[in-house]
Parts: sequence; C-alpha cells; structure tokens
Amino acid sequence: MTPADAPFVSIEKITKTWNGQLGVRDISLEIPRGAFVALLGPSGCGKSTTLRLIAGLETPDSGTIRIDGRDVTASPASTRGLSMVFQSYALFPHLDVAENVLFGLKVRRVPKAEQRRKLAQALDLTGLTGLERRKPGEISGGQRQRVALARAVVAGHPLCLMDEPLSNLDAKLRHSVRREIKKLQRDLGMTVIYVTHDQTEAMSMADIVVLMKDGGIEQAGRPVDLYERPASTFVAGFVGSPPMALIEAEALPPALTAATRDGIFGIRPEHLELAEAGAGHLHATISHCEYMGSETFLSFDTPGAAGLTVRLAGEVRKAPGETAELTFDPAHLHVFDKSTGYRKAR
Amino acid sequence: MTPADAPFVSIEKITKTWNGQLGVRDISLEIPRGAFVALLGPSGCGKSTTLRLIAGLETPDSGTIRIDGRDVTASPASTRGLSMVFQSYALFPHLDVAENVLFGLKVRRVPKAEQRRKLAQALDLTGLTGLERRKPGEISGGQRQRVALARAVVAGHPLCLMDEPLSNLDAKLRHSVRREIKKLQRDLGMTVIYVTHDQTEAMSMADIVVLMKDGGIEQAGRPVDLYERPASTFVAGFVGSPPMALIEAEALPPALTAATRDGIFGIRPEHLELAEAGAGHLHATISHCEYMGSETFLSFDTPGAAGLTVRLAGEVRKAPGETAELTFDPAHLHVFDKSTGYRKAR
Amino acid sequence: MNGAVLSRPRLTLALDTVAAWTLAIIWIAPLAFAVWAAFHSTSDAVNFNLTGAKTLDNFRVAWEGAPWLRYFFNTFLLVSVVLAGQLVVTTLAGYAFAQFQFPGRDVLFILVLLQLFILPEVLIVENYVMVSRLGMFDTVFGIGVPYWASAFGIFLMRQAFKSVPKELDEAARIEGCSRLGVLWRVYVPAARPTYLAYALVSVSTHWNNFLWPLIVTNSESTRPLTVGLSLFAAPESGVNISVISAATIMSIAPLLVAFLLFQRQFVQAFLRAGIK
Amino acid sequence: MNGAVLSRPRLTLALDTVAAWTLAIIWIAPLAFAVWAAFHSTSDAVNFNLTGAKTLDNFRVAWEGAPWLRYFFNTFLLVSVVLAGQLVVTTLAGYAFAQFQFPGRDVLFILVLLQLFILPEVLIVENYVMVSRLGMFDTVFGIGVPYWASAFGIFLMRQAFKSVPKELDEAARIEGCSRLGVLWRVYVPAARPTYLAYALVSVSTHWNNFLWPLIVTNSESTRPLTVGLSLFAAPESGVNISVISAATIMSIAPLLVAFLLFQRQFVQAFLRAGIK
Repeated sequence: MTPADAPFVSIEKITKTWNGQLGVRDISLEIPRGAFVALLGPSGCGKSTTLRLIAGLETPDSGTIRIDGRDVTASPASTRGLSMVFQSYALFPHLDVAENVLFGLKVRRVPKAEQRRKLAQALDLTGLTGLERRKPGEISGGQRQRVALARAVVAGHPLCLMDEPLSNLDAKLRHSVRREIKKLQRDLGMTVIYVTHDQTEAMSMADIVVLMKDGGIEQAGRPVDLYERPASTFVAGFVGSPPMALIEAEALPPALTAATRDGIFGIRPEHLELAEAGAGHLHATISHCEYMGSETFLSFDTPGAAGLTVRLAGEVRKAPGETAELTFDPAHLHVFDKSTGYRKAR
Repeated sequence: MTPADAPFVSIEKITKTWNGQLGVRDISLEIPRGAFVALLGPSGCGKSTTLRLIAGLETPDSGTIRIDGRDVTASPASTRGLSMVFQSYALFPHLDVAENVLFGLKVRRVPKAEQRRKLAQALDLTGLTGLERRKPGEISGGQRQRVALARAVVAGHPLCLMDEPLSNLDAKLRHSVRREIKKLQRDLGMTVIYVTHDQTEAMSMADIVVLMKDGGIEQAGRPVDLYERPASTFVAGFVGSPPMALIEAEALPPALTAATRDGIFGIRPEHLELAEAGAGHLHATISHCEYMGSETFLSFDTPGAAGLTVRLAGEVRKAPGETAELTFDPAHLHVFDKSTGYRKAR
Repeated sequence: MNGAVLSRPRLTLALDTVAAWTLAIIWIAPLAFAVWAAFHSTSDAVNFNLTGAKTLDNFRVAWEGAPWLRYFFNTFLLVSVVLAGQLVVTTLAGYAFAQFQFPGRDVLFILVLLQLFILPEVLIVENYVMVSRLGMFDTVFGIGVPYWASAFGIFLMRQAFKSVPKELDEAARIEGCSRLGVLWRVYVPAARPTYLAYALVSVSTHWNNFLWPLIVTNSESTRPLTVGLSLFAAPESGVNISVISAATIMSIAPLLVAFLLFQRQFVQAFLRAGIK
Repeated sequence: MNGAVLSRPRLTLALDTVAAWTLAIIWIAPLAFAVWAAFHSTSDAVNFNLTGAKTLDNFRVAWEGAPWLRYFFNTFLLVSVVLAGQLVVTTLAGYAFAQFQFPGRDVLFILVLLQLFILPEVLIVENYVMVSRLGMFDTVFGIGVPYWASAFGIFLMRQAFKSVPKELDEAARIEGCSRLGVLWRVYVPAARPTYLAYALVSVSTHWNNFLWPLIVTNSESTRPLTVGLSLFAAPESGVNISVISAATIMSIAPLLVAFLLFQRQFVQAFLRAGIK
C-alpha cells in the first residue's frame, strides 16, 4: 500500500488550541515503522496533546495526521487501528483481568476461539497467566500495569501509544517494567510513541527522542544526538542527569571565550574536574554534596554559571560552603547563542 | 531536660497490626537531634506506618515512642509538637496560601502580630512571597509543595515528618526540591524523618538511611554503609542504581568461591568490566543496552546470576543477544549466606 | 479512623453514641408504635398499656375491609412503570448533561434544577388539567408518567457519570466503542451502585406516594395501596387506630420484608454510591 | 468532551438535543400553563384561547381571599426551623457515620436507610398520635421537628464528609485541632457546596410540603402557604382555575424569584456538589 520507506505515522503542521490556550503549534513529525519514539518535555509542553491528537481523542485545528499512509485527521479514535496505555492504566473496574484484556476484541465481535487464543498469548507475554479472574482492585500496581500492556498488545495493532505508563510505579518497579516494555516492543515489532517527562526513560528506551517545549518541537533525534549535540540551552539543561552546566562568557577565562564573547557555554558534569589551587578555569563554592553510592555529585555556586556539577567516583565528603577550583578540556565546551539560546555551529 | 547526647526520637519495640495484618513488628530506632533520617523500602514494608506511629496518627499495639525524652505513645497527634508534610500536600482547598500556612498558629491562638511575622519569614524561606492570596487550586504542583513545606516550618517545631513529599512532582522538579528540602533542614537545624521508596532520594539526602522490609528494619546506617557493606542480599539488591548483581557460587570460577561454596556473591556494576575473549570470570548474554548520556548500562543474562550490569562511559552500541565475557577484581566481591541472605563477615 | 480510639476523644465518642441511639429511638418510634398497636386491642393501644394481650384480629378486620390484593397489584404496576421510565430517561439525560456539550445545555440544566424547587405537588391543579387533556386520567400511566423525568434522578446519574474517570471513556473509544457503546459498557456498569440506590429510593417513594394518585385515580382498578389505605382509614369508615395500624403495616410489609432480606446489598449500594 | 464535535456523533448529538428540549418543554408545561392562566380570564384559560386579553384581576381576587401575609410568615418560620434543625442534626450524624467507629454504627445506619424506605407520609396516623402526645399539635415545631433527622440529609453529609481526603483530617489534627475543631475547620468548609444544595432542596421541599402540615395544623396562626392555598382552592370555596393559578403563582413566587436571582450560585452549588 505504501512504500516501505515511507513514514508509518506522519504529522504535518498540526496546531491545536483551547479557547486561545496553546496546546501545540505547527508541529511536524515523521515516525518510521517499528520505531520507539519518546515525546519528552516538561509538563505543559504539548507532548500529551500530541499523543492525544494521534490517538484521535482530540481533533486538530489545522494540519494533517497520517497513519500508515491513510489520512486519519478526522477519523474517530475507534477506527484508527491503534492501542493506548494510559497513565492511570484505565482498567475497567467492573471487569476482571481477562475481560479487560479482551474488551476491544469483544467490541469488535472477534470469534470466541480467536479471543481465547489471543488472550492466552497476551497473558503469557506479560506474565499474567493465573490472574484471569481477578478484578483490577485485587491486583498490585505493577500487575495492573501489565494488564494495560496486555490489553494494548492483544489486538495486534501495529501502533501503540503510551502516556507516561510508568509514573504510577515505584522507583524499583519502574526500572524493571521499562525493560519489559522495551523488550515487548522489540519482540512484537510494534511502533511505539511514548510520552514521558523523565529524560532517563526517554534516553534509555527510545530510538528517537522528540524534546518538546511550549507546544513546539525543540529537538528530535537519537538520544546520543540530544546528549552530545543539544540544539539549544533548553535541550542542554533538560537532558542528562545532572544536566549540562551553562556558563556565561564573563565567568570563564577570556582565552577560552575570545572567539564568541556573546555565547553561553555548556559543559557536562563528566567533563569537569576538581583542580589544584590556582590551576582551575573556574572558582566556585560548594552548594550541595550528594552521595549516590557509586559516585558523588558536587554542585557549585558561582556568579554567571548555572548547574555546575562535578561527578566524582565513590564517596566524597565536602561541606557546603567550601570553595574549590574546577578545570576542563575546552574541547568539551558546547557553545550557544546568548540571545536565542540555539547552538552555534562548531 | 534530657542529656545532650540522648536520642531526640526513640522508638522501642513497636508493633502495630491491623486485624492480624502486619504493619510493623518489634522495631526499635534511635534518631539523634538534628539528623535527616530516611525510612526507605518497597511499598508495604512498614515505612509509612512507622512515620504515622511517630506522628500519632496510629497507636501502637505495644512498645514505646519517646520524643525529646517525653513518652508520647498515647498522646494524640495534636500534642506531640511536630509537623508533617504529606504526599498529597494536604492543603486545605478553601483556604488561601497564607491561611494554609497559618492554620496551626490560628488553631493554637498565636497573637496576630506574631502570626504575621512568622508568615513573612516562612514565605520568604520557601520563595512563596506574593502568592499569599492564591488558593491551592490556582498554583502549580511545585508551589503547592512549597506551601506544605512552609506550613511545616512556620510553627518552628524541632521535628518534621515527611511522607514521600516528592512523589507527585515531575523528575526535573524532584531534583531541585530535593536540594531545597535538604538546605531547609540544615539551615533550620530540624530533625527530619523522611519516608521514600526511592533509594536515590534516601542516599543523597539522608544522614541515616533505615531500610525496611516486611515490617522490620533490614539495615540502618549511613548511606555509605548500606552501599559499601550491605547487611543482606535484600539491601544489596535495593540500594544502588542499578543495584548489585547477585551471583550463585556455581556460576563463578571455583577458585574465587572455594572458601564459601554456600555463599551468594555480590558485585557492583562499577566493579565489573568487559574482558577479552577467554580472560573473563563470567560468560553472559547481553539482554539490554541502556544509554543514559554520560554512560551506558549493559545488562546480562546468565544462569545463576541476577542483575549483572556493566557501567560503561559514553555511548556503547551492542545488540541484545550478543555474548560477552566479564571480569572483576575478587576483592570487590560481597559474600552473603545462601540460606539467610545475610552478609558473611569478611 | 483508628484515631477515634485515642484516649482523649473517648468522651466525645461516648456522647456521640448515646446521642445517635436516642435519635434513632425517637426516629423509629412511630413505626414501633404502629407495629405494637397493630397487635393489640384499641384500648390497650391508645392507653399505651404495655402488658395488653397480643391479637391478630386487627389484621383480619383490616384484610376484609378492602380489596388489598388489587391495590397491591396496582401499586406494583405503578412502581414498575415509574422505575422503568425513570431508568431510561435519567440515564440518557444524565449522560447528556455529564458528557456532551450541546446548545442550551446550561439553560436545560437550570430547568432541571427548577423542578427540584417547584415540586409537582404545588402545581397539582395544573398537572391535573394536563393529564386530563392527554386522556391519561385514572390510568397507571397518568400516575406514573409525570415522574419519569425525575430531576433528582438526572442529577444523581449525571453525578455518577461525571465521577467515571475520563480515561475509561477514552480507553473504550480507542478499543472501538461508539458513543452509545461507551455508555452501555463503561458508564452504566460503573454507576451500578447508584442505579441500585436510586431504584430503591424510587420504588419506596412511589410505593408511599399518596397525594397525586389520590387526585388522579377514581376507580378501584387503578387506585394504589396508599390511596386505598387512606380511604380505608378515613374518619367516615369508623375503623380504629389498631386496625389502621394493621392496615398500614400490611401496606408497607413488602417494602419492609424486601429491606430486611436484601439489607446487606442495600447498605452496600448506598455505601458505594456514597463513597463516590 | 471535545470528541462530541467529531463528525460521526453529530447526528446522535442533534437527536439528543431535540429530545432534551422536547422533554424540557413537557416538563415546564404545567408551570407555563399556571402562569398563563393566572393572567387571563377563566374562559380563555380553560379554552386555551391564546389571544385572550391579559388581566391582573385574578391576583386581586386571590389576594383578598385569604390572609396570605400570615401564611407567608408561617411558611418562612417553618422552613427556617426545619433547616436550622436539619443542618445541626445532619452535620453531627453525617460526621459520626463518616468518620467514627462506634458500637452499633451499622445497625444505626440501616435504621437511617429504613427511613428512606418507609416515608413519614405512610405512618402519618402514628406520627399524628406521637406529635399530639408530645403537645406539639398545631405548632410550627410540630410541623418541623419530624423532619430534623432527615435520612437524605444525613446520607448526603456522610457522603460529602467521606469525600474529604483523609490527609486533610490528619493534617488538621497534627496542626493541633480537636475532633470538633477538625469538623468545623475542615469538613464543614469542604462540604459547603453540599450544604448549599441541601439547604435549597430542604427549603423548597418544606415550602411545598402539604400533607403533614394539613393534618397537624388547624389554625390560621400556624397554617403554612400550601395548606392555605388548598383551603382557598377547595371546590367548596367556588373559585375558578385562573384565580387558583394566580394564588399558586403567588405562593411559589418567592422561590421562583430567589431561584432566578441566585441561579448562578445555585447551579454552581449543584455542579460542585455533583462533581465530588
């Protein structure tokens, strides 16, 4: 029907506002078949709106949405042939696990035998076998999450949308379910569009990360592109844990910034080091000392620099208030335009 | 009243059950004045119950709770002289920010002038000045969180209890509020008891981490104690991101495990390395490859070993399914008893 | 609320308990009196003679005094017609008010609320004129139809439907449901406790209703229990308080028995409708 | 619910709108008829002569036919006594049922629910005996007190208090509130929309109530509007439909005016009580 290299989902110049309030503005995006795409951004950036527009839960003011070559801009959600995992899981409380998983197949009047076969498959895939007759209220949060996943995969739709599916799980579970979702997507060859505000999730799971801000796309690319060549100070400050430090030209030795006095300079924590007295590029005061087990993050305050952090191995005990000097290899500096915030060619 | 080195909060052999269901069993804990103590554990471990027992929102079946030397076991919450920050913030929706912060002072009929003074101070401290007349429904999640903090500090109680105060914030905000809470606690010299399921929060904020499991205390100590000398396989598998890998003796070369064939061996990701073919201690198959920006975690499957992960700098692209060999310095092995799971003296 | 077991609020608790029980006793007193009077002679009843002999005579006299079986049947038919109509109308209207955005919705909702203010009883003369014009005078439909578009029911259903998480609606739509499919598969099952609670209130209200049926019926074949009871108990018929009490107990017996039998389910329904 | 604007459900939507409006018109018809009849002569009214001349005569005749000012005052006093008692009783009882664990709580709650089934109207003879024994016959308290322990009100308050997050209760207790302090500072303010909605329903119910006051009053100094109106409209008094309609409109005018004036607040109260 469509050439193999055509995008599976394509969004063209979509705009959506509510009574003048901005949802998304003029965004375009192409998603290849089988890709895991993360829509990342702070709350209110339009990532959920984008997902809901693709799902058909909202209609755009203007623009076109195509799924598998078919224009679905005006189609209702029920005919778009996709599945969705909600943040709250959206399990029907009056139905048991099996009925929840089979909900869509029943609505579509799939033959009973096929329903049974697909149910067994989906429960097996998500490790839920044996819980068929439990109600959502009788199983744990992690199991509910799996029921939502099973419901999403049972119909065999090639496109699955996920709206912050991990945010109601605790930290431990989040990590293991993250891997399960990734494995499921890979094994079933699904195209997944995944909304999250957590850059760790986006970076570790996605083939393509779409970082959004104020209803527009700030940068879209592979995780390594966003990390190693952030398109703007916003991307630099959003991606990475801790994110990139941003330093004004005035705070750095003139020798380093001679070429671009009107720039903002970024440096990642792993490229900063503590220096001997007198040998550093920056003088700063320790503001926080956070021990994380395998490493310790030392954060610094100094005029003209935001988010200065050094990553040190093991436990380092320093009291807030001490001063220190920091050094780095100038090759690791990222340069952004001071007025627009965009990356300068380098 | 009490000697300076007496514990500020002391819990002695507290047990609490509900209709036979376990809350906490026979726990004892001493908390020094001015300490930041994190109660850490998976859901259902009894950490919230412990906090609620200290707050006076539950009464123990047996045992004694002392605050500042006074036996408060049977005292109602209102007379214990402490403040609390709830997970949901528990702001009164019909009161504005100022009235919410002053709620306790009004109940206690503090003079108006003092109320005004303390309000100004608390709002200044939490950066809320200017929002006095807003209702909780009209401010952001992060601001609500600050109102809850302001309400907790305005009365000047020396003890503040916090029940997962960051779990309703998004990832970015969580990190910055974490630092603000830590700073507030340090500046005001408060004793804070902080409940969380997130080991990152506990490790980075607390002076003392109390890791709980099934209603009991598994290990209590400084973060570095839990990380570097975990008392059991449970601690080893809970603390650290990613946590320690646990390997059965059979999966390791006999030379390394000769002394303790009945042991479980633990090793941290940062102590594992990829080895040349034939030079490794372990053969394993890559199961996941997670890129995190500054580093990549490679996870492995191999019989008899759970959670094998290697931490590699920068981006490393490996496909799941490839095999690899792993090596490590045997000095970094932790040894646990196979039947009890407890650490063996080493 | 384990805090209630703390030592200080114990006094409050004790006072509260005593107050609640006193209240309940005052409350139940008329019913208790009716039961007691029904089983005793008139002189014992009016003199509150607690040692009087029990008797079933009152029930015999009452039973023979009127065509009760016909009245029971009429009442049963009436509550069924009312309830069936109400369930359909309140479901559709509640769904429309809860989930649709249509022109004039707010004006309509104000009209619904107005019905909560201007009760049909006060417009009884005008209602009578209307029902007569529509040719429904002295029919079960004439008694029942004016209650179909129950404002209280619409309000209750709207509330129940509003409390269904939006995600459930959206999930059902993504899984292929139409608008009516969503109503049937998601909203109605989710509102089950509310339906049960509302059905109970409706049945008991219309079982007990008196004024409107009194006006709109004038034959034995349509007259419900309450109207039959009032005719039976009218001063002109000369029956005494004990016999009236016996007839009253008889009239409400089906409700009482149903209530006692299905107590647990009723309480559950109310509790669950209440928790939402 | 922006989905409602999608192309396919447009037909459903249009049908729904038409249905809703038809319903509303049938609904409002008796009131509209009453208003229209009140301003026209009797012959125009009964013949539905839409071109008849408007007149205020009916109101003049009606006004002179009975001591309406006295009746208004009685009704006003009655609804005030009922509402004040109800607010106190339902608040305390609702709080007890929602937040306390006391012996016999479930039995008591079943008794409360029982009152929803066995309405006071059906026990009217027994209630009459009770009120007479307590010496409250022909007094405003005699009409009002039986409604104080309103099962519906207790149920509503319990529901509203249950929906207050437990953390708010706990936070208030940690901040130093006693049990009653928590009720006053947390639960009552949180239930404000429910109070307003309940007050409106109570006022309108008792403004419109007829049967019980008819039985319990027998003097002009206690008789409320509805009873006065029924005496005025009784067939023996020989007044016509237009004058009755005028009197009816007069009786409900205060409610109507209040409703139209405070429409926005009423709707808000109901919507907010409903969203919980």
